[in-house]
Formats: sequence, structure tokens, C-alpha cells
Amino acid sequence: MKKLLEITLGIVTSIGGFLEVGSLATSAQAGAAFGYQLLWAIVLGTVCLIFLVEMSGRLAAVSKQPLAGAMRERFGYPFFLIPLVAMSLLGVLVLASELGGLSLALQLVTGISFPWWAPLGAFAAWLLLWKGTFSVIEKGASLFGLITLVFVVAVFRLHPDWTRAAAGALPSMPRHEPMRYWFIAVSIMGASIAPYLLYFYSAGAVEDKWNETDVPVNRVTATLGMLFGGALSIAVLVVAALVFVPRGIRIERFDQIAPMLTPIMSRWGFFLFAAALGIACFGAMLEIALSVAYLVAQGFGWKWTEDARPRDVARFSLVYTATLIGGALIGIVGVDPLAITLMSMALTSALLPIAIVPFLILMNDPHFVGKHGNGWISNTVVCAIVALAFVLAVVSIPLELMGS
Amino acid sequence: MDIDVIRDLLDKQLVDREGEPLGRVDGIVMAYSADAPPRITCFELGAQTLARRLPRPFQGALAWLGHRLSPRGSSPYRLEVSRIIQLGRTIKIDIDGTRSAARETERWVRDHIVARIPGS
Amino acid sequence: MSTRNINVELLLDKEVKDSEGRNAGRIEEIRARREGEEIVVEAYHLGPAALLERLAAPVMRLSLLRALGFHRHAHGWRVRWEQLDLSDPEKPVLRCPRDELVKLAR
Amino acid sequence: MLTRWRMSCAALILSLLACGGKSVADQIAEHDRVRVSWEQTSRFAGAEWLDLAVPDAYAARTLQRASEELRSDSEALTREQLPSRELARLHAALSIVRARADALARAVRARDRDAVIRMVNESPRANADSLLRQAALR
Repeated sequence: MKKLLEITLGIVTSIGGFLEVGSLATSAQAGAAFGYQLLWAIVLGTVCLIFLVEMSGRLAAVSKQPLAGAMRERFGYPFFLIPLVAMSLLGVLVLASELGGLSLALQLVTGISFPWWAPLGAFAAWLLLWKGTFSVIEKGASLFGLITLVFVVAVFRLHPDWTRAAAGALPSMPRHEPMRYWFIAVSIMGASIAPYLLYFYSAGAVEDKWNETDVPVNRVTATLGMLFGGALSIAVLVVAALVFVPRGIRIERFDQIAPMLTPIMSRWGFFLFAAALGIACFGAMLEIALSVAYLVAQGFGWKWTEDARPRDVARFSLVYTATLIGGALIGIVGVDPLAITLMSMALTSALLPIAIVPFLILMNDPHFVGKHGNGWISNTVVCAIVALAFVLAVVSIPLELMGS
Repeated sequence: MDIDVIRDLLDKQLVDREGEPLGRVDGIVMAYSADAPPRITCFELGAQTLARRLPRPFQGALAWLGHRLSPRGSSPYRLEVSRIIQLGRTIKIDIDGTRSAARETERWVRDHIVARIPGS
Repeated sequence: MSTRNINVELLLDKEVKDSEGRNAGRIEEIRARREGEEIVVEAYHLGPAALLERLAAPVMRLSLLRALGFHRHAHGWRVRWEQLDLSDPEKPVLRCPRDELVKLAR
Repeated sequence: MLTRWRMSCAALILSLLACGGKSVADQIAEHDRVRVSWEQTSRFAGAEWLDLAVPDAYAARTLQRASEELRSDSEALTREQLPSRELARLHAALSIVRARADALARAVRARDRDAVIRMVNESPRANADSLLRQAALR
């Protein structure tokens, strides 16, 4: 019975934790601009994420080592700095875009102007980390995250043509605006294959004291959880397509996405969207700040846990505080959140190899994972998708910067 | 018992008697003399040791940062190999972590920054 | 005979020259044994590069790469402690010609 | 061997830059797309406001945002070298759409429902069916 509870909880937390500002914004923009045509990017990103999340849980369960700590030990100190610095800076940038999403949600609900919300949102997240424990945060943020199921309800009320939607799951060349098409595809993959999720998930597995018996359970929760999560992103894309395309609206600014549910649920739709966006972003902020703290603390061997009082894990708490302050500072600058979001997702795709290649090597090292090493399937699937995301990013980011 | 010094010791997690983290093995000191087998004498911890392991251009930056952060200045902290209780996934050292200098920076950050914030 | 302290992590990847001045590889690993409270060094392992060794071992397990013909031709030597002169840690030198070294089974 | 590899890299980058640079037709199409998108965003904001589906503050701010975006698009237009006939057409269309967005914003702030109803009906409605077919959604 305990295993069943653990599985359902695992699935629930991954559904709630899946959608955040990146997946919301990129899926909505893809739907509005290219209809179902970019569904394949979500499918690829989710498949890759399923393998990666399963691997990070397995690593933690078998080696009792979270991802960041294992990377430092396996590749040694100087090499380890590269993923450390890259993922920390990327974490602050993605956190800033989550803060942008949260601020927009608060502005939609209250109608009060937007840059003022950024420091307040960061302070609220910091307060929850300062006082809360890991289980409160992981379970709470994800249970509230279930509000994002409102997009699934919206999809069924719109009665999409499922066969045409399925056709979108097969990669196809763009009929117009090729640069924009590939840039959004890269942003979608960067949004779904979020490296911070791996550090958070593996540290959580260690905090929850997983062991080898949890490996099969982890395989089920990772697969089903991320599958439902991916389905949510697809729901957002389908709703955006069916609402914005017939009205001739393309998403240029974040607040254009807000009335996405109003044609289906009227005023309820407006506030449900704002609540879903705000809660999803707030949950993601907690996860990102914690994952940067896990990365740094495990890397340098400090004491790290969210279940102790901040004074007992001083440097760990200092790192997540600094991450939140960094995100808030970028948020205050008030650069258009959609721009930060898309670029930070595209940069995530470009930096994926730095985070994923060492992780793949770790998962093939019997010294760490014993007989639970990777099969050739997970190795090839992850390598192929990460390589695709990287090539697309390296091609489309310069073009996008040149274009805008 | 055979030991691969780099794979089994370098960058490993150090813990004290109670299993509380002390830091990682940032450096390993070997006593070398021409006519006797060299012996591994102690582990080194600290930003200064880490700085020396960086390629030349970055060394200055991290050493400066390390000097700023660790109040005791730049001399690295050393733990004698003779105090090892257990070698394994982590290296357990026979010392009391709360008073050891290895956690001096942790204590400094706690007392000067974290403890001052309410609710910590 | 004076003893000096050498930081092992700085020895990593240092090129070792043999008595004729030719490159004999880089220090990849140090094999030691624990005697009571002491850890005594027995031998050094030289090879293409320490990081490559750390990366190569598991990566070579990837059947995908082996299928593509990346078979392991990297070789290495096992150097007993007395065969390596570390009086100047920046420039380690072998105290014997290279052919006296034992080839590492990989 | 190295030079051949570097040569192929240069060729790859050049080809990417070529397709990166927008042709005149692309630029005009982009301006039309942006204008139509903001025109329809304004119409949508007005219509949803009339249905009480969106709060006043949101409708007003979105209409004001539409006006600002159209202004910055017309500024961008002056910086680009486009045939004068096309330039005139784009400027004319932009100013009409922008004027309506400003008027809608004022009417929403003044809560003048009749004015908003009139302007929403006046502004051109996107052809939903053809757009859905073009995007292979139906």
C-alpha cells in the first residue's frame, strides 16, 4: 500500500511541478503562430525528460549520491565548475522569468502595475524556503500546481480535431517564418528538459532516503508523472491554437496570452488562467532556488538539507537567498518577461550538453550505479534529443538575436 | 587494503564522527623523499587549495574571493590521514565537526549573516 | 634526505619525461595501500590524460561507441614509486628508460 | 584536414546568415502580420470586455499596449528601406488601427459600452474558417 501512495504522490508532484512560465509561454506562442505544427517539440522534450528524471532518481537511489555531488566526485573539481557556473547563472535567469510570470499573474488578478510585484514575489518564495521543510514545499507547490489541469478541461470543451493534432506530433518543416519556428521549437525543448528539475529531483530522492527497492517505483512515477506533465503542455498549445489562430492573434507580448481561457470559461477563465500561471511560477521559483543551492552545496561539500533550520545549513540557505535576490533584480529591471522567458529557454537548450553529457557518463559508470547502469536505449534517446536541441539552439539563437 | 588515491580520496565528501559534512577533499598532501616510499599525510580543504587547482588565469580571482569569504585568511585547513575512521562512499574523520576549523566559514556565515535574519 | 610536501591534485595531468627526455604520458592515478594509520604510495599510473581516463572508462562501456569502432587503444604504464623522481614536482622524471616499465592492463 | 573542416564551417555559417537576412517581401509581410495581430488583439480585448469576461484594468492596459506596439512598429518602418508605395500603405493602415486602439482604450476607461460596441463592430473581423484551414487546425 505504501508503494501505491508513493507512486500517486510521485505522479502528482510531477504533474503539478511540470508546467511553469517557460512551458506555458512557449506552448501558447507555438499554438498561436503555428497551430499544431510544433507539437513534436513538446513530445521530444517530454520523452527526453522522462529518461533524465528516471535516471536522476535511479542515481540517487543506488549511489545515495545526488547528481551534483556525484558529478564533482566523478569529474573532479576544475571540470565540475563548468556545469556549476553555467547552471547557476541559467538558474537565476530562469528564476527571473518565473518571477515575471508570477508578477504578470498578480497584475492580472489585482490590476495593479507590474514591476512592483517582482521583489514581493521573491520575498514570499524566500519566506517559504526559510521557514518551510522540503516535503512541505515539494508536496504543497505540486498539489496547488494541479490547478494547471484547467487547460485539460479547456481542451475537451474545445473539441479539437484529434487526428490533425496527432499529425503535429510528427516533425515537419515550417510553411512560414522558418527562423521563428525553429527558435520556438528550441525554447519548447529548453522549457521541458529543465536541468534544474534533475538536481531538485535527485536531491529530493536523497532527502527522502530512497534505496534500490525504489528504482522500479521511480521508473513508474517518472514516466507517468512527466507524461501527464507533457500532456499539460500539449493542452496549452492546443487551446492557444484553437483560441488565437481563428482570431488572427499572434503572441508578441506576455499579456496577450492572458485571455486564453475566456472564450471557453468567460470571467472564470481569466482568473483561472492567472491563478494557474501564478501558482505554476511560484512552485518553479522554489524548485529553481533550491536546485541552485543543492548544486553549489553538494559541489563544495557543505551540509545541505531543506529540512533543517537555516542557521544549521548557513551557506546552503545563503545560496538560495542570493539566487532569489538575483532573480528579483533582473525582474525589477522590467524587461519584457516573454523576451526573458523565451531566451532563457533557448539558452537552456544550448547549455544542455554541459549538464547532460557528464550525467550520461555517470549513469554508465559501474563505480556509481553498479548494475543499475543505463541501457543502450536511454543512452541513445537522450544523446539524440540533447544533440538535436543543442544544434537547433546554436543555429536559431544568433538568428533570433539578429532578427529582433 | 589498496587505495586509488585520485578515484577514492580526491574530491570525496568528508564527514565528522557524527556524519556531519566537513567539506570535500580539495587537496591531498604527499610527503616525498627520494629513498623512501612517499606517504599520503593529510587532506587539504579550503578555497585557497581550490584556487591553486584552477588554470593560471582564474587562480587570482578565486584566491581573492576565497580570502574574502574565509575569515581565517588564506592558509588551507589540513586533516591528518591518521584520523580516518572509515573510507567508503564518504570519508569519516575522527573529529568533532562543531568546533573544527574545517567548518569555520560555515560558522562565520551562520553567526554574521544567517543568525541575524529573524526566523532562522 | 629532505622530505618535501607535494600536493597530489597538482601532479595530475603533469607530463612525465623518461630518462631520454621523451614524453612517457601523464600521471593519471596513484596506487597506495593503507598500513595501520598510514597510507603508503606504491606506484603511479601514467596514461594519455587523467580526465580522459575518468571519462574513457565508462564511456567505452557505451556499446554504441564500440559499435562505431572507438575501441580502446589507449595504453598506460605502471611506474613503481622508486622509478619516479619528483624532486621537482613541476617536471616529474623517470629514473629508468621507458621500456623497463610494466604495461597497464586496460 | 583542418582547413577543410574550417572551410565547411564557414560555408555553413554563411548559408545561415543568408537565410537570416529578411527580404523586402518578408519585411512587408511581417509588418502586416504584426499590425493585423494587434488589430485583432484590440478587437478581442474590446469584445471580451463587453462580455464582462476580462476586468476593466486588463482591457484598458492591453489596448494601450496595442497602441504602443503599433507606434514602435511604425517607428521601425521609417528605419527600413521599403518601396515608397508600400511604405505609404503600411503607414496608413498602421495609423487607422492605432487610432482605433486609442479610441477603444479611452472608451473602456470611460466605461462607454455603446462606443466600444460600435468600434468593435466597425473593426474588421478575422476570417476564422480560412485561418483555421490555413493552420491545418480543421
